[in-house]
Amino acid sequence: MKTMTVREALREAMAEEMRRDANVYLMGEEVGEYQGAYKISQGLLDEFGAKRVIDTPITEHGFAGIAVGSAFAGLSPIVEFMTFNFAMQAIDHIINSAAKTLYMSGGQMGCPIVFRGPNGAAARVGAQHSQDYAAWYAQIPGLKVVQPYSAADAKGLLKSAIRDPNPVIFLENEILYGRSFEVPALDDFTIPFGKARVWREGSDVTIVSFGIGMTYALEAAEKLAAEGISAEVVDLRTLRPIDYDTVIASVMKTNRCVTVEEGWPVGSIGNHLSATIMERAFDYLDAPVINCTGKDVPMPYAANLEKHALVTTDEVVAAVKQVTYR
Amino acid sequence: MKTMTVREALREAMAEEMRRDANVYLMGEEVGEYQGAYKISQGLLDEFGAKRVIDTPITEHGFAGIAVGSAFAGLSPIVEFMTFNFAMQAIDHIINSAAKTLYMSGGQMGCPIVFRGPNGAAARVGAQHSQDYAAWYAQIPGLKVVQPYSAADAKGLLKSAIRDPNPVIFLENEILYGRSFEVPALDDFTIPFGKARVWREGSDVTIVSFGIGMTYALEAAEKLAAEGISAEVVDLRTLRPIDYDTVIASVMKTNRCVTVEEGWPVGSIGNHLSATIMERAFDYLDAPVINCTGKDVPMPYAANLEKHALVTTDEVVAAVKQVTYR
Amino acid sequence: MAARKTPAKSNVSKDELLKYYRDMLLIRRFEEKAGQLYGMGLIGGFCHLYIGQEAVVVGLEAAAKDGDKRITSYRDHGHMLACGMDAGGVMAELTGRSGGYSKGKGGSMHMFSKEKHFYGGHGIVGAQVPLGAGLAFADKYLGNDNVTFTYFGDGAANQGQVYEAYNMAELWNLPVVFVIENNQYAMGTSMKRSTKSPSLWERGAAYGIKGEAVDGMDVLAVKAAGEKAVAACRAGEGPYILEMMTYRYRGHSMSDPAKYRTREEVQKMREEKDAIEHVRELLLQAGHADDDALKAIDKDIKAIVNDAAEFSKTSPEPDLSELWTDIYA
Amino acid sequence: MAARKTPAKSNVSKDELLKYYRDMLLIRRFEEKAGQLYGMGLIGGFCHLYIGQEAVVVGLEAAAKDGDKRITSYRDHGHMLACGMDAGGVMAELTGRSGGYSKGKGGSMHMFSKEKHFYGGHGIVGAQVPLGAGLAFADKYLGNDNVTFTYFGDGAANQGQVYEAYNMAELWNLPVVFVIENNQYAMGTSMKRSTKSPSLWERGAAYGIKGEAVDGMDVLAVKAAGEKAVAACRAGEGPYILEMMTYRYRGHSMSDPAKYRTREEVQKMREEKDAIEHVRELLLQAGHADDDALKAIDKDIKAIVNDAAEFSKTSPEPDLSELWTDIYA
Ligand SMILES: Cc1ncc(C[n+]2csc(CCOP(=O)(O)OP(=O)(O)O)c2C)c(N)n1
Ligand SMILES: Cc1ncc(C[n+]2csc(CCOP(=O)(O)OP(=O)(O)O)c2C)c(N)n1
Ligand SMILES: [Mg+2]
Ligand SMILES: [Mg+2]
Repeated sequence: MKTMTVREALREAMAEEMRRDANVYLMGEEVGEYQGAYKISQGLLDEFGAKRVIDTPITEHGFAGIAVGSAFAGLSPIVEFMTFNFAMQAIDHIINSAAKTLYMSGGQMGCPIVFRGPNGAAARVGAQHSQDYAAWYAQIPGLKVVQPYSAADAKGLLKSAIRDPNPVIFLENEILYGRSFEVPALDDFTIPFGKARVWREGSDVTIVSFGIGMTYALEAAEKLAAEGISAEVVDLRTLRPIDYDTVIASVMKTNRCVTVEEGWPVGSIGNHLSATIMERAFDYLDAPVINCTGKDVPMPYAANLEKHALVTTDEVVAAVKQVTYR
Repeated sequence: MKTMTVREALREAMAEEMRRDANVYLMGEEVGEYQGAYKISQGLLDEFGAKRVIDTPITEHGFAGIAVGSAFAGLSPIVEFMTFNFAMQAIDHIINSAAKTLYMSGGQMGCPIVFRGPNGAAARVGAQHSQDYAAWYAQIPGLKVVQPYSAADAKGLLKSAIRDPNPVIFLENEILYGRSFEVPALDDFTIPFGKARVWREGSDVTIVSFGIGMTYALEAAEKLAAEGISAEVVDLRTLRPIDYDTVIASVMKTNRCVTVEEGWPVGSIGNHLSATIMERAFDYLDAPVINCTGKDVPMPYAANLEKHALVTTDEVVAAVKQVTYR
Repeated sequence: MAARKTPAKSNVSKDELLKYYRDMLLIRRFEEKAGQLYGMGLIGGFCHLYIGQEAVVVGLEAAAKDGDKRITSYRDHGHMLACGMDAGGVMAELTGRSGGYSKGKGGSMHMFSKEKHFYGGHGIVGAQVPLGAGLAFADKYLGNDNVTFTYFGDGAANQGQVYEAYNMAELWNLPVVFVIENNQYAMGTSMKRSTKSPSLWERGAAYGIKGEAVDGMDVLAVKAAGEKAVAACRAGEGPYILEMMTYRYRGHSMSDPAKYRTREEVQKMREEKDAIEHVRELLLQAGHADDDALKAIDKDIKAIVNDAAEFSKTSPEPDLSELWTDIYA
Repeated sequence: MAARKTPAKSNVSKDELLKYYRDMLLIRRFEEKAGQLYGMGLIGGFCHLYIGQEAVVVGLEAAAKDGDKRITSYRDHGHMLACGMDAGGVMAELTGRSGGYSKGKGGSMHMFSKEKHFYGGHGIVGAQVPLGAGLAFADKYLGNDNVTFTYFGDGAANQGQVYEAYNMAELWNLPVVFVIENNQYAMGTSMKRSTKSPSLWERGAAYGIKGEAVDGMDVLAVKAAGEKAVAACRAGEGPYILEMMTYRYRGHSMSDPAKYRTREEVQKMREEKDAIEHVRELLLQAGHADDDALKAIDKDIKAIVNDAAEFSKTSPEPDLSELWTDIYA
């Protein structure tokens, strides 16, 4: 094990995969000479040269399309969006060109590509720069969707994403970039998609989250433990595929569930988990599943409002108390 | 009452509102001289002239942005997307410019605009032309989202949408355009947002749907009635706001619920209803809510596959039998 | 459209001319048959016929070498036949059968052939333009000398992503020939109602891209322009823009009554500019073929098309299990 | 950048020159103060300073009349001050307080004033270009003679939606002046690394739009060009493109160390081209003002900026209930 930040983990994952396969390249705004707007690609231009670390003009729609085309032709692009807000410019290529073509071609035309970048709120960047796209992308058959929390998962999942023969949406988070975690010091450390991770075992309630939502989930579990409530905390890690079995098994054990995410409430991942848990474990539920989400508002700039617009640890604690009838 | 098709109802709604308010105009591809790709705007160019019925080049991103800008400046545009699939080109303006600006401006800069056009599957048009965006748009605070089923609702809701001071996503359906319904023969017939309509009262189960999903819901209710199962059928009509109260009241009466939509399963409207019903009426539920949705696949072209990719009446019937334990 | 100029020194051989004739005729007869099958209800959804524009793809294929790639819009049947894809496989895709190029899952607008380097078949107007630049990006990255032909319409030419792609294609010198098939209409919108640009290829000049307008109804002119463009690309001087002045005889898709233009306009085109008729005349004038020889070709083509139609009717529908395959590789 | 040419016949009055000086100085001092408040942690998130580019907005505002509209990107403080918005209201928005133009809900990038016809403040690169064309569309629809100034950067100029907007603006003759603020960098990407186009305004020519490049460090040149563009638009001959050759002295945003250019490059600009210094010299040379008069102006401006800063610190945070307002009208 070694300690590293999520930022370093992502960089290592890209560097290792680029060393491994000459057809892997990185493309995006400021990924090269600037070393990445958030410094995720620091050093990559030096190591791999301008052929494989490619600075683009500010034309997301165009370069996403170019990258998808190159993937049809056999390359394995990693496309960095400076943030996923700007991927809306390119979303037609992500959905209609990347996700659907394998199916439309009867299996002929694969699209091995990774779209990655920070997703969701950073700090104080306002409504246009703070949207969380997890639930949107998780809806799309043909895409795989990853949203890691820890550095180890960031590394292992990004390496898997780059090797995956399908289009993968890899949702990072700016606030997490600087957080440090233990990462296995293995030569080739990958994590398969569709396997949730149980961060904390517990018996009274299951808290399911992913990405930065895990911060609230783990904090809440800690607080609850102090009050004698034992929470099991499950990190989905990938949102397509979702590891339903781990979630259901945990809920069958605890009989209660709270979901946590920063995104908006309607059509959320939490909604999907609620519906799935109800269908598959109805008789095990001692209380309704509660979805803790970001508020149903555009992200405000003011510091005090922003704090409340996001989901809070207190809300998670309150939800757990509600479902455990305390 | 008079009988008219959904197509005629939509056209009447636009014509009436354009007569009423000189600042209402219609913009889109082929809306003028061609009379609309699906003939929704038939006759409007003749009546209102080229100043108010505006043919655009095939540049959705650009003309959506222009329309939003004109709405900031006080006009009330109706933007027709030939289908909502092409609105993905323009989705940044729909979300970041239209939906968020009122909030970002502290209430100063309203955006009275309607984005309308066919949504979801038509017949045999393949994966890129068949996506259902209902759940995506319903997620966005700042938007209102309408998806009518009947001609009366199409007319009354479109008139309300045009008058609404907010951006409204108005989701039509190509298959429904030609269907006939009774429409009130009133001078000024509007329907408020956020009011579901109960199409059929029943006592054994609540079937909640909207838009073309209502076709399956009503057909299923008919079949179920023949088997002695009494289904209450609720048409949401608007997806933002959603009339939770009507749904919850019905479920509290029937104690069972099935949702029906053509869109994809993950992050669906059905998922949201399941989660909400569970939170608000947990103790009333005698069975888990089941979501009947389109399959989790891109839309295939082949006739036999397409039929199965969509939700089917049989699936709704089966789901009802499951929740009623028959 | 200006009157046709036969190239100054037409050094085209008999065999070549005969091949162009055959290839164009195959497209035309295939499309006529597709129209019939559509009328019979065997083809559903959208179906966009290429009739009238045959010289564009046939001329450009004559400038291509093995390994070159092509990508286009939904109006793609001609492109597929011209690059050697099997007529039966294409027609069976139109009817949604398992023998189709996409096993029936793509339909008229969405077919692909890795073998023939045909990359679709795309339904979103303009989307194939960056995709095509991306195919060329891959070839440059891999260090070969392949060229990608990226076809799009006059309507598509207004889409912003086209200019994003132009800018990057020139910035990175991608070996891509952007082929604007200017058939003068985008659905019901004539070019002059969609822009004040006098020409479309010239828009590329502001990005530094060379280009030219070409008589797209003259297969020899198309081939000559194609050779020039391809040579530039192979020499590392890509991209290149060719604006093919052409015309579609039929409606935009099967449901289009085409009221936005006169019958006379169409008739005049057919009579004065028809690409197949042109080559037919060249063949006859040069004594390369007589009426009998041409009739024999017609018969051949008819047989191919009939076989394709037959295959497209008898090939079974995809198995229901196909609903769930090919979502992930 | 070429050496500054003072306009051949400078018929600019003393009062005008003094106004430009004041207005530009206000922007510069305001931005310096914003930088300080950011350093003190009073401003969060992104904050993009306009220092260096002051002549662009001040010169163009001199060409505007009441009722004209303006819209720009996130680098918007200068535009707001130049069109007469209150410095305190702007600064309080930067600090996220209830006295800000958006009640603290928008922040540095998102401010608006209906009263001053300022339409934002947009965070998505390029988005304001069609929006600005839409503002002009409304004026044309309503039949008045207002003009919209639509500002965007050299980086934004590559976005496809710009060309979609150009095409429609020309097709419909919209009264919009597209102002490209070419400060030579888009974040860390110099223009020559993002395109092979030698100039940006010329891209509009292919769509039929008139335009020109302007010395954006010379407020008089800017004003003159603005008057020409505005006159064309008011005469129904819009749109018009002005490419302002300018320079930002600071980093892209507060977090940018700007390693992509040399200190010398910045220093040279400041010394040879500074827009405020230029007007200062003109004032002194013409005897319109002496050092004392200019110092008095400096003092005035400092007071305004200090008051704004004070207001931005004392104005209360928005009430928590504001979280839930302004989602719908
Ligand atoms: C983004 C998008 N907008 C609209 C459409 C609907 N549409 C399909 S084809 C077409 C016209 C395209 O015309 P052109 O590019 O000239 O090609 P042609 O059909 O003439 O070959 C339109 C508007 C679409 N498929 N995609
Ligand atoms: C669509 C989009 N892509 C990327 C960004 C991130 N970004 C913000 S400003 C900027 C550079 C813009 O440069 P330019 O247009 O030259 O304007 P300047 O900052 O120089 O005023 C970038 C890449 C964004 N906000 N929106
Ligand atoms: Mg065309
Ligand atoms: Mg710039």
